[in-house]
Amino acid sequence: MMTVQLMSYGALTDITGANSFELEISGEKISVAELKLMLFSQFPALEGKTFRIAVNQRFVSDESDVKAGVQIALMPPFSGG
Amino acid sequence: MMTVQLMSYGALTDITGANSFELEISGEKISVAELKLMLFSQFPALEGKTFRIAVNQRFVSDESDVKAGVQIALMPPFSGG
Amino acid sequence: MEMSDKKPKNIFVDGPISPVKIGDDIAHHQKKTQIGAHSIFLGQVRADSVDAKIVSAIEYTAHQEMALSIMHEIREAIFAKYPLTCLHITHSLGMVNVGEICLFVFASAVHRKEAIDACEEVVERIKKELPIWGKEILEDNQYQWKENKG
Amino acid sequence: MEMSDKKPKNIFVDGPISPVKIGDDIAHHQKKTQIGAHSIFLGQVRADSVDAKIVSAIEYTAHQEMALSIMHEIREAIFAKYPLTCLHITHSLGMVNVGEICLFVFASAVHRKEAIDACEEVVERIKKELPIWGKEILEDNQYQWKENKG
Repeated sequence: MMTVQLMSYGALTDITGANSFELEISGEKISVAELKLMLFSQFPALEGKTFRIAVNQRFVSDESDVKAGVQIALMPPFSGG
Repeated sequence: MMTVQLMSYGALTDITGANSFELEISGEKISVAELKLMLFSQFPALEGKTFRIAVNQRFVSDESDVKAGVQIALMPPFSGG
Repeated sequence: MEMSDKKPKNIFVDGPISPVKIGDDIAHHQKKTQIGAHSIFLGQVRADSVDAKIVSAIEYTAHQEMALSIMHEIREAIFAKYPLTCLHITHSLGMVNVGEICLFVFASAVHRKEAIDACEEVVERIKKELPIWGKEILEDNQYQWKENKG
Repeated sequence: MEMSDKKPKNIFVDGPISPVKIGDDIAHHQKKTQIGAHSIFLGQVRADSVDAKIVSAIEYTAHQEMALSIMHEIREAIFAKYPLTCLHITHSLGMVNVGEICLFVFASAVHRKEAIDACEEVVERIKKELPIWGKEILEDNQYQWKENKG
């Protein structure tokens, strides 16, 4: 069992309800792809959205690992400036 | 006999000595090319310089006419900004 | 040429960027007498209409740590590419009303070409690469998340 | 889009352009809420060295009437080419000391691309087309006539 911290930004906060939340995951690590499936199951509206995932402030691909204690950011397309 | 008004600008004022001066010309009109020759004879240092001539605020070519009463501007390359 | 610093600089300010601050920043560059050209970009919040409602403000949020770290990389790349004298970036967080300034990019160089090209490239990269989001505030407590166009 | 005026506008001011005036001009655009982007170019007098002597100031002269009439044509062409909200040009005449500002080009538009491209094109055309001359003042009452590089 492990806990990961998630932050959601921009339009995604309308879906996750909070900017910051935790997710409990069985096992010691999962892939980003598996994490996404968990998120889609918890927040079905996420599935249609374009967003990128950063783990500990680095953008990652679906094959990357997510381990206990990391910080995960869910980021929709940027709109600064 | 006719009189034309000349204005010189930038580095050319170092050669003509004054910003504004008059030139007396025999006849009723001359070409810009002829005017240049008169200027080179009066101010020999002008001959090596790059400059454009405007008559009544319009750039003219060597074939244009210069008539009595016009204002002639002698303009070296611009260096504004 | 001044090298960019090693540590990420803060770029964020709360609320709008004041025109007086912009004038002051320009004045502070008068002692840098090697500078021949400044190129400045200002983003101003526009009264766009969204479904017949008018935008009255944009509320900006950011992943601040990531934004500063990415901005630092952009600075390094820009200083490596262009012989700039200096480069200053300011971006608003929180509420910025229509007509107010939310982005200030200020590039200075010996010659104009470098200042102009660097300023434009920094603006493009900020819009594309910095994790910042704008929430367009409409009438009646409604809102819409802003989307940057290519 | 605002059309440019029919009569040539003055662009000349005596002496340097004050950073406070620049800040004020920016502030005055906050009520134009259709603007999304400002692009500003500032020319600053540089302490160049000429034959081991340092430039301390530039004295600007112009064929003012011709310059205003050519600037008017440039404005018309720029407004025809780019959808600008507004365009303001200020150029110094007379003495401008090192570190002070001698040229201020201020282009505003709904979107950034137009403001940036128009500002750059105006700067290039001003340098190439306006009959303005700079006399670089050196030490010991010496001087050299400035030459713009391509």
